[in-house]
Amino acid sequence: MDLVVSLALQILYGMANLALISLGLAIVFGMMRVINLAHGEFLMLGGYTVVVATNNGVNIWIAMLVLAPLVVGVIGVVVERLLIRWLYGRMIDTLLATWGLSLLCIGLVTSLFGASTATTISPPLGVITIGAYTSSGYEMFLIVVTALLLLAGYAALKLTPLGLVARGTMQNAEMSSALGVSTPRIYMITFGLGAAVTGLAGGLLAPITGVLPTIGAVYIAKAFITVISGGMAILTGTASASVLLGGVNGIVAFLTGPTIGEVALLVAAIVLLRLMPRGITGTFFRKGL
Amino acid sequence: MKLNRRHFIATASAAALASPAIIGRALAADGIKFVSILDQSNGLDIYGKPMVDTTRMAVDEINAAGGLLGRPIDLKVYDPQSSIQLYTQFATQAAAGDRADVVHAGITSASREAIRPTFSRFQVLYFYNVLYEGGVCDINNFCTGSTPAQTVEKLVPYTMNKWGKKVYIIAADYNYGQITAQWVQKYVRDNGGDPVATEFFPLDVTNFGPTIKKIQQARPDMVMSALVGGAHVSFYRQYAAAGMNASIPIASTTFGVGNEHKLISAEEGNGMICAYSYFEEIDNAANKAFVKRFRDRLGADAPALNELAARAYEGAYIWAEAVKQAGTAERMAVIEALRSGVHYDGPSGRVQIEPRTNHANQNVYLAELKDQSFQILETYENQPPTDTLLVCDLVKDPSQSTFKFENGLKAAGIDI
Amino acid sequence: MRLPRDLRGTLVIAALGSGFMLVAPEVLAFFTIITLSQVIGLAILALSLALVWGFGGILCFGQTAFFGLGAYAYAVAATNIGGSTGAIPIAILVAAAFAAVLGYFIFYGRVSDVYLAIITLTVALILYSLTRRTSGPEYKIGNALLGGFNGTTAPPLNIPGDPQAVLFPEHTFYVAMIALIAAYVFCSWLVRTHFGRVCIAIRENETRAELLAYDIRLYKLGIFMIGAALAGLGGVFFSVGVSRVTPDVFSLSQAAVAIIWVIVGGRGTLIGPVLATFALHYLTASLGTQSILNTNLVLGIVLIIFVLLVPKGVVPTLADLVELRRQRRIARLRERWLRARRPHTGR
Amino acid sequence: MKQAETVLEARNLSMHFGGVRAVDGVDFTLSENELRCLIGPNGAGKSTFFKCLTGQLRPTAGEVLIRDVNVTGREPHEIGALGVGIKTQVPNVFEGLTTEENIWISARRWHRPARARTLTAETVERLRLGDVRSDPVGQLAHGQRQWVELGMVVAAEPWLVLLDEPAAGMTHEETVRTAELIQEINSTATLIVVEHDMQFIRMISRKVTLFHEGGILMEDTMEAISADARARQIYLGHRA
Repeated sequence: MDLVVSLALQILYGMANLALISLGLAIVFGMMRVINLAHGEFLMLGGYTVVVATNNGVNIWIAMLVLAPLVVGVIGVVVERLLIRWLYGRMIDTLLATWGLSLLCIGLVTSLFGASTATTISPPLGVITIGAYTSSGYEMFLIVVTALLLLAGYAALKLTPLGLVARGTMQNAEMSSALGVSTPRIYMITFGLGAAVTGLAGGLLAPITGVLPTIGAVYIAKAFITVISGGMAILTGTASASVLLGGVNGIVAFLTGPTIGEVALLVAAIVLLRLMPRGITGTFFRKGL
Repeated sequence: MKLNRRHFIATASAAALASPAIIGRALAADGIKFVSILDQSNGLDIYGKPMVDTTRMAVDEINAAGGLLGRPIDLKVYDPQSSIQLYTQFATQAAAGDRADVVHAGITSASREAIRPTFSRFQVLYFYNVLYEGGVCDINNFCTGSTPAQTVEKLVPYTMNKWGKKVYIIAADYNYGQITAQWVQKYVRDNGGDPVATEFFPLDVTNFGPTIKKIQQARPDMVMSALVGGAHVSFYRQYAAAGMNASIPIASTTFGVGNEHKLISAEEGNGMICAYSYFEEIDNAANKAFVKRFRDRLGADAPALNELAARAYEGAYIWAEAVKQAGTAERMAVIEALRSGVHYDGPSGRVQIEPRTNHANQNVYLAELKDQSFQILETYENQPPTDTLLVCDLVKDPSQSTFKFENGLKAAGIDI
Repeated sequence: MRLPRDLRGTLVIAALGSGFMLVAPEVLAFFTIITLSQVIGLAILALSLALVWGFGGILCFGQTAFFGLGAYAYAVAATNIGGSTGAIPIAILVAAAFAAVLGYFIFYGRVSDVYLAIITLTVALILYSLTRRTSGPEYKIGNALLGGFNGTTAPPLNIPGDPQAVLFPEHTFYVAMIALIAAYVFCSWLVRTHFGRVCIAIRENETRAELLAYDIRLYKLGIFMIGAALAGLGGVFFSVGVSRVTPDVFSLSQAAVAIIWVIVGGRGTLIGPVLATFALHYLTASLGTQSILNTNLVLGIVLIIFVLLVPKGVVPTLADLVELRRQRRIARLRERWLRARRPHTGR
Repeated sequence: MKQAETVLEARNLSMHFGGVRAVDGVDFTLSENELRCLIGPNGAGKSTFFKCLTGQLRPTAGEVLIRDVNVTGREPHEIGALGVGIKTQVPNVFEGLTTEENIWISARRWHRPARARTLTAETVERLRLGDVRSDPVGQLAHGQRQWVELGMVVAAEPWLVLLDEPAAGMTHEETVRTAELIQEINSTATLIVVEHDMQFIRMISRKVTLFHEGGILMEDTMEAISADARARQIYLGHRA
């Protein structure tokens, strides 16, 4: 029984982890149809922000929850202004440019901080004991944060003017531009927002996975697959795909081993895309956000 | 018009492809050519960067002292960017293009096995200065790093005596991890223990949650880790975050050689036990001087020193000793000299080539991690590579060039 | 882009390529020739993607799946057979057969654009994970040890029928170069056939092609399989050049650079991506020989500048420039001619 | 008009989108050599009906028979393979290819290379596209693009031709020329033309089917329909 509860929490964390690393990418993809190959590096930059800040005496919570999203969000806006905005409607060129950006980020961070960084931050919040099993309190915290982030996203989409535009764009990009919505500004805000959410995720994961200049490569493929499996709806898509893929991955990894767990995740994604070529939200939850 | 343009492109690309050769020849005019191929970017750089730093330091020191046989050493450093394909390309370039006198190269066993045949084919002396799973039997290849019989064989009984006999093994999923896990299983059984489970992790795994649950379920007395690379560092963090480091201690065959102990916090790492042929904390004059020279050279940016970094330095010096003794940098003469018992007294103590295996007899230290530095608990002097000695005798048959453990230990006739 | 017409340009390029093949071993350093064999393998991969994506309109992000399968199939077959002669067709067939299954799944499931890209990429990543899983000694196909992360040995080419007569590096270079030229001429010919033109038409407008009673699924499957077979051939030469196959052939970065070669060289041309492969590979390799600038930093900047300033790719951009100059010259000539004919009025 | 063989038949054809019944239980027959116009206001269901006939949509219920072959839910290329030429509402041409190439692709589907070449040349002449034969279709004027698409339909030498708004967006001269072409095509093929340009329909029409709210309201000559009160009300709204 202890094992079941403890394992369930572990799998829930796996799902939250997927959602967390994918959400920023989903925002950018869902609203702008832009595939950001530098997404993994945005996560990495979030992590570095936290490391540099805490090493300079900033409180870890402020570093993770305020500085990481702020810094990466600003980087996102700058990148959008300097690079992405020249490439709207050229999805493949965006792919190439963001791949270049990803290499650039890795190179820059390596030049600045070296190949490996002394990260002395450890996950706060101690240990939760369930019978004979223990879990990381910080992992539980991440589950809660992910849930809150999704709720906040829901509220933002439902209640704010930007959310209204976003909903329109998700349903039909041409329509909203025909309605005279100033898309360039919206795009800039969206990209910045996506980057900020990604920065937050990177910051939050830094204590538990550590940061290296090349850590982005670990995340990018998974985030990609989650977003595409989820479909166009940002929140329901990310959430449903994370639950499904995270669940498959967690259970199989526990029963067999980590590699088969990874393979199971990928196979699940392929089967899913065969059955639902437009992703989960292309078939179910069509009215979802 | 069209014809001209295409012709231009073809000539331009031909010229472009040719130019590294031209540059290479110009640089390598009269010095002794020493090529280093080590990953300085992408994933494996946590190992490669300090190794390149110490290699440069060794060559600079030798040159500052008047070079070798009155000639300077020309050092060329290639960065294969953690790509096997670039490894083979640079190996070919070093051998056929630069006509190197010696190449010090490779970090993972994968890269070593990819380039070793190239150096045999082109008859270029090859040094591999990294701790590994043992089993290379190649007249042309000198493996100066420690092997499991030198380190793991000490580490397993020590930690089992201290913590208990049930051992949970986790290892990186490639041949270093696979074969090292078999060595661990063997040594655990030899010492009357029980290897309860063995699990392998691809190098890009960062979520160890399910495994930590399995460890909790299996309740071993200790965990033996042979994890590799930057991503795997997260195991130690997540293990500590789940409160596990307080209840089930970890020993490792790899932790620290990528300076992992500087990447995680003191609390996360405290209590881990490892055995290598070098620790920065070794207390002798030679090492203290070495560490000081290294710090002075690189200033505040200097990384911590570990077996890989120290052995890259010592490897260069052993080769230099052999060249001096042979009186030439010519390959066969240097091989002869190396195999005649050349030794170098460096920061790790005496390192001496063992002629039956082309491996090194070396000192081994066992240490416990405390507040991000290793406290040396035991010292084992002049340890021979008994694992490779089981399968390799280059004195009897010098024509060999194989990796004996390619198919695992059982296939090599070793009972696990 | 218009339908390609005669093969004159192709033959000129093929002749230049043959010239390069004959001259290269005389001019270039020995190790460059050895390295070129593997780059040629990559160039054939780029060519296959240029065909499938540039002409078939199928954005196969995971083209490396076939490339890698070809490489592994060659290594395994050559190790077991004990010679390269039979192993090369096996490699090509394995890649094409896998593409047949995957393509059936994709095209008959009506998966398109970004989803197709992601599915093919996911397949490549699955192969990446799976091949990396095969580290243990139990993963053996016949005599060939798969070797997981370390990869497996790819035997060298030999003279057909005589496994002992292993080719010298120069000869391997000749064979690879001939294969590249042949593959290039084949692709050029293919896009001029009825089949090729229908594939281009499908790229331009799927609905119209369907309404003209072409079964687009079949055509897409066809060009997808041909592309896969070529990629498999590329895998053979790459593995022979490296003398080893590792799971890295399936990696995300390998998949991305293949796309980059095609974008840089220019979509809708065949020679562009091939030249881009040589150029970018040279750049990557020469960055690895210096240690002043971080390799990734430089590559990243180059790519970004490229996408902003030369978005169409090098070859189409150069072709446009030539065309522009030609038109200007014609306009100038016409103007001069008109002026000459004009009666001298006024002055 | 003599009693001719039925070449196309729709039985109880329905197409529902969620709750919207775009086409609702339509029965329809078309005889050989007919030139039939489908008209109706926007949203009457004529285009949806058309797409069900051409395989672009899979009907919710009912069936479509072409020369007694049940083609319900078949792929467009299978319907095309029966010798049916189709032009869609949105111009569907190969933008990047030249006029000649567009038409060649169509002709070559059915003929050997030599015949395909002559047929292409003939079609270019017939549609008076000689001046733009080597221009990419993407650069042509709207009317010319429509003709290129018609040319593709013609070059396949179909026996049954389905055209959705062939004269949309054309100038008056172009419309007149298109009407001539359609009559010319009718000499060798049966046609269905979906249109809402009344003037154009008057130029070509024999028999007209009027769609309204997903069903067929009436089927008669254009004169009769113009005279009908209900039809006028549908078309002209409250002004009737």
